[in-house]
Amino acid sequence: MKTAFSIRNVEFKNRVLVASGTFGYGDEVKELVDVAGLGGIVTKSLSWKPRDGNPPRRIAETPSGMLNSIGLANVGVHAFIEKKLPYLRTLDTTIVVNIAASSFDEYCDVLRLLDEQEGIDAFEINVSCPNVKEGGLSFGADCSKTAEMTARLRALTEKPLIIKLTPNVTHVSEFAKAVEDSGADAISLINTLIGMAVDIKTRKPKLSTVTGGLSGPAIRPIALAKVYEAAQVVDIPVIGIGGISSAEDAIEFLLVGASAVQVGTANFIDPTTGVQVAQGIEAYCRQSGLKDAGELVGALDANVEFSVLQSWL
Amino acid sequence: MKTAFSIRNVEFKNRVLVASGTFGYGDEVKELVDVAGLGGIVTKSLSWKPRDGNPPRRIAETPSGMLNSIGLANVGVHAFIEKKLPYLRTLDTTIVVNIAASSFDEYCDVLRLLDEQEGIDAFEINVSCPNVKEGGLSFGADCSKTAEMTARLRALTEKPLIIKLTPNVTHVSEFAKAVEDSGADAISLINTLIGMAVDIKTRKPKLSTVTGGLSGPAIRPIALAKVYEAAQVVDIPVIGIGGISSAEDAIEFLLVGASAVQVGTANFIDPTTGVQVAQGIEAYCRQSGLKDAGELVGALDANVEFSVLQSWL
Amino acid sequence: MRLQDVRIVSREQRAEGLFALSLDAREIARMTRPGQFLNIRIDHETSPLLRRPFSVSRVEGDTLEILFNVVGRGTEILAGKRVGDELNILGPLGVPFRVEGEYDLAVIVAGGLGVAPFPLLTGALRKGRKKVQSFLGARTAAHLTEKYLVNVHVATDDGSLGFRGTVVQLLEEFWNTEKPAKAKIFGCGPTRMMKALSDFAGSKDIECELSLEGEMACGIGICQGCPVERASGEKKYSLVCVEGPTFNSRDVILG
Amino acid sequence: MRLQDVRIVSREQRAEGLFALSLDAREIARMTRPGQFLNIRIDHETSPLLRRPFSVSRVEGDTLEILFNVVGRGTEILAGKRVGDELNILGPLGVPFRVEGEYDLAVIVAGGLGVAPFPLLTGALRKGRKKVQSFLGARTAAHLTEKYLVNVHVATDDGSLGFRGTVVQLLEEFWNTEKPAKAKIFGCGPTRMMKALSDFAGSKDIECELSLEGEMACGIGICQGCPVERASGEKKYSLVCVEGPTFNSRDVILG
Ligand SMILES: Cc1cc2nc3c(=O)[nH]c(=O)nc-3n(C[C@H](O)[C@H](O)[C@H](O)COP(=O)(O)OP(=O)(O)OC[C@H]3O[C@@H](n4cnc5c(N)ncnc54)[C@H](O)[C@@H]3O)c2cc1C
Ligand SMILES: Cc1cc2nc3c(=O)[nH]c(=O)nc-3n(C[C@H](O)[C@H](O)[C@H](O)COP(=O)(O)OP(=O)(O)OC[C@H]3O[C@@H](n4cnc5c(N)ncnc54)[C@H](O)[C@@H]3O)c2cc1C
Ligand SMILES: Cc1cc2nc3c(=O)[nH]c(=O)nc-3n(C[C@H](O)[C@H](O)[C@H](O)COP(=O)(O)O)c2cc1C
Ligand SMILES: Cc1cc2nc3c(=O)[nH]c(=O)nc-3n(C[C@H](O)[C@H](O)[C@H](O)COP(=O)(O)O)c2cc1C
Ligand code: FES
Ligand code: FES
Repeated sequence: MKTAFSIRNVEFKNRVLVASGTFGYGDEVKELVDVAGLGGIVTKSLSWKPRDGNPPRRIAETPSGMLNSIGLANVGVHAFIEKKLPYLRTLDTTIVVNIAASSFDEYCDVLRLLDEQEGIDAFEINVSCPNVKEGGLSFGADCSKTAEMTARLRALTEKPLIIKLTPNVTHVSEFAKAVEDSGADAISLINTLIGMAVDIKTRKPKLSTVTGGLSGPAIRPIALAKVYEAAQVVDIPVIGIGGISSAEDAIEFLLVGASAVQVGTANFIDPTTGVQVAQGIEAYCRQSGLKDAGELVGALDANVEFSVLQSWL
Repeated sequence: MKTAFSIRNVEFKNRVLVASGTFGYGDEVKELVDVAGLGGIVTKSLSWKPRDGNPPRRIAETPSGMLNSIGLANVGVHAFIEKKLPYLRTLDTTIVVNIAASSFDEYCDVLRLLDEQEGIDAFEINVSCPNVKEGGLSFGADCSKTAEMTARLRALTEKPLIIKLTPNVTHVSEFAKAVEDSGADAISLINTLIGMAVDIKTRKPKLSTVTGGLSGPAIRPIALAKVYEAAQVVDIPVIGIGGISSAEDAIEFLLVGASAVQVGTANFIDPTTGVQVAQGIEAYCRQSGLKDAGELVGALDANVEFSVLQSWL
Repeated sequence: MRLQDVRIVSREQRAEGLFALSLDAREIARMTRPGQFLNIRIDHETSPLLRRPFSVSRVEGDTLEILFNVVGRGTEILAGKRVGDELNILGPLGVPFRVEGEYDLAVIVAGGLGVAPFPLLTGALRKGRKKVQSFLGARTAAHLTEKYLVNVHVATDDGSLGFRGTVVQLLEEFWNTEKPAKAKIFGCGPTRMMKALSDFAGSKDIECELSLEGEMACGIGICQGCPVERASGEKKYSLVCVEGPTFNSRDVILG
Repeated sequence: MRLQDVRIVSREQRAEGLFALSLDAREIARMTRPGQFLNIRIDHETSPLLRRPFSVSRVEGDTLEILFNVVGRGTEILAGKRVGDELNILGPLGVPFRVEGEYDLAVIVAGGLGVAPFPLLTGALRKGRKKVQSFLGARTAAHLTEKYLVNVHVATDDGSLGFRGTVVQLLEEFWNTEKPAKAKIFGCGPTRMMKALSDFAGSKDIECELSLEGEMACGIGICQGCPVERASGEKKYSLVCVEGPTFNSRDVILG
């Protein structure tokens, strides 16, 4: 049974990765998880300089979900290369480094520096973080800027370039198409949805940043619809993310057109979730008599006319 | 302790209404609920002709939420006036009739006919249903169309006009401002979020329409952020909707700037939820020594600079 | 129709993955008629969010009994409840079976958990002086419960008990040999079986009432979530929760 | 660090809304040091979604004991668990208290549920031949448990038992009368109290270790969700779950 798949020239041993910001840099969980069972690890977003992140409180639980406002706390690209990459190199899985910056130039500088390093297989670009130059509005909500950045980064690397899209836009398919046309090798979605929670005792927002990013099982139906919408319009691989905590969840994403998935928040409840999901998909394929998990990709039995445009109330 | 509030010239006895499509036309639950405890009832969306609605399967449960694809099944405006309105007139609460049509003209025709009727206190306009003329894309995702429709409907009635906004857009605040400028007396949000679920046994979408509308506690953090965003930019009352099932939930919405709330999905679990929420808000106000529940509206203790534009990952 | 917290007074496993719970629910017990159901809140978490509908299987004085299969998370949690635990229930809901009528023989046909409503119906039929014959279908003998039923004929998919095949095939054999007159069929079970039963009744022009299952959110007609296609009339759909769950097989089109 | 399903072997209510659960958790029990915690999966629903962190209160052979207060939904569900139920736990987590050191007297200061980690610490201190004095603060006598602690001095907000006032005020009195030398403070409790304690220790230049609480998602350093501000160094925050929960009071700034 074939579980592997490729993006550009890089092979992933199976279709389950762990999502950026939910698995650290891999070393934190070495006692608990055999990462050889993962298709890949996506690192926490890296910026040029280290980032302290936002003040507490950074997380709040919500019904079947959680809000976070980490503020892209990360060690910075130099410390990453020095302290984290050596360990990641030793791991028997594909390493995807996620980049998040606050200006075009910073994105380019970080990618250029990382592209020279040994042991990085692919890049994922987090476009849903604030563009300081643009007054804090994220690139991710501006289609032409996202496309422009994709083109600039494309020119800088031969490695697979995955653009991670924000769901906080009206038509994610426009963004998907735009980054495909600008040379991205794959897209991944969804990043977190803007959300908020209030402590009615103190009348203060629970998060220090007022709003935060919603993740977890609660958002899975939204993520699935966004992935389905994006997969309709692009030919490059789509990586589905959002509330996945079981093989069944992951298979839903494959069926609507995702070539692979990432497991995020579920790692906080059980860091071995990704490995279990990969095993579960394999078992499902065997039971269904498939030769290649790829046969599931886009195998949804639905008539598409009768789709996203439909009224649902 | 004052619980009442007004929109335009109409008073609601408290700040808790039941949401469109989640309380029928009021008669279905008469054995269970004393609606005199509600600030108001919003009817199921009405169209000119009766609508059969979508084929089964119309609902699917998701983590802390549900997807629906009812297809605006409704008796049509004429049967409503004949069979449903007489009962609604007898109720000791404010009656808001919700309208959903598939063209500008149909919206106007339905409102014109209803405006002549006895016993209707206000209108809520559901703009998130497909505009057949525009190829099924909902008005709700087009800011100028939403504004144009608001202006046309405004010209037809002296009654409070509430525009119900869809959350499936990048910046809901643009829509809020636009409808305020076009003469709306209030806005309500959020309607359901586009979502999807797949049955991996049959490989078919769970809903007959592929995608549907997500509601329930799962979406509350998203709804709260959207209401907060909208309330920052308009002076007209904002009615908060989304995953409310307790007084605590409702108070979060009031604190971020909602003048009132609507309870939706929670009615399916317990149709008395709205009444309980209203009582709970009153109790909270008494404990906090407030003279008027209105003191809670927008009383969030947050520094707004540090807000929606912030990075949250 | 009442909404109330009730206590579990007994719990029993009747067959493989099949449990019976008795609930002390005075008012609701008094109001319940055969074929009606309860919408049960599994617990107070937001997940599982919605109530779960279950037919009332028996009424004994103030207690109601439900009979259910573990098919997913909700029924799994329900099966884990213990005597003394409380449940919030809404009921009785839906249109009961029509027991009165010009027939002498009531033929009960149940597939799998479709057996649930029939103990209560059997009692009512016998009060109504009807003869009763019961046909039960199940995957294997282990999945079967005949408790509180009379004149039971069994069909199992694997032949581990009684007739090997579907319960509708067994019913046809019975009909061809016994040629019953003035009979009425009461059926409940998986949709595929309901369809076969309805076709059989139609071909033989036998009066037939079906109790339908399907996803529900509210159970009381306010969500429009439970349509079944109608055979006639200007309305295209009926709502299973308030216009059913019992329907004359002639009035509905099963997908 | 292990992730395992363990069985509840005993359950006891120790005070108002305060419960103790013992878990049969061989490997984890062996590895646990005073001040470390477990991250416990309350149940297998998606809501409550996240694990809940609890200090290990005692270790008896293969069993671990946790002591907790019902403050919300998760602890409410946990309090409803029964002997024989299983829990999935992750642990031991965090940096233990530093028991070794140049002090003779260990002064334990606990506010409310801050008492949880100290039975285990007390045992270790006495093995280490340290004298121990324990100061407990609670809202009322009903909220208090002294079990497994030694030389206990009590303060209650309402004066229903012992000193009327905060436990830190009581500690100051003790210090002014006893003037202990070569002492080290171990504190755990609400943030406000930790701040007062840290100020007291600073003013008297007493070595002081605090065990901090705060929301956590993962408990193992992968979510960055549990920052506490550092007093010095180029890094602005430390992570409570992996760099704590025990900190030298000089190293952190409490909000
Ligand atoms: C009027 C009515 C009466 C019913 N009476 C009984 C009864 O007496 N005993 C009994 O065991 N069951 C009965 N059912 C079915 C029962 O409601 C479902 O088995 C239950 O809701 C499943 O919940 P779950 O969380 O365990 O499964 P879920 O996790 O919700 O679903 C698991 C599987 O069960 C299927 N399922 C879910 N809901 C239903 C449903 N309403 N009907 C059929 N399949 C469903 C799902 O499609 C899925 O394949 C009745 C249903 C209705 C509508
Ligand atoms: C390292 C560590 C060790 C802990 N040890 C213990 C212990 O031994 N005994 C014990 O009773 N509690 C302990 N706590 C606190 C315990 O984790 C919380 O009380 C628990 O998570 C609350 O869960 P809940 O679902 O009942 O409350 P929630 O519904 O999650 O919250 C209810 C209230 O409790 C507050 N709260 C939630 N989580 C925490 C938290 N982590 N710390 C403080 N307040 C919180 C919330 O702000 C809210 O006001 C510890 C916390 C940490 C971080
Ligand atoms: C605590 C936390 C931190 C995250 N940090 C990042 C990050 O640094 N970069 C990024 O691209 N996405 C980040 N994400 C988003 C996740 O990678 C993922 O896209 C999102 O959480 C949805 O998936 P999930 O529901 O499985 O968690 C973070 C999510 C969480 C919950
Ligand atoms: C089954 C169902 C039917 C609905 N029908 C309508 C409708 O006819 N018109 C409308 O404006 N909103 C409709 N809604 C949306 C609700 O009014 C509400 O905006 C949304 O569900 C979010 O609130 P909630 O999370 O409290 O349910 C419907 C929602 C549900 C779940
Ligand atoms: S289940 Fe809601 S209308 Fe039938
Ligand atoms: S709780 Fe996740 S890093 Fe500390």
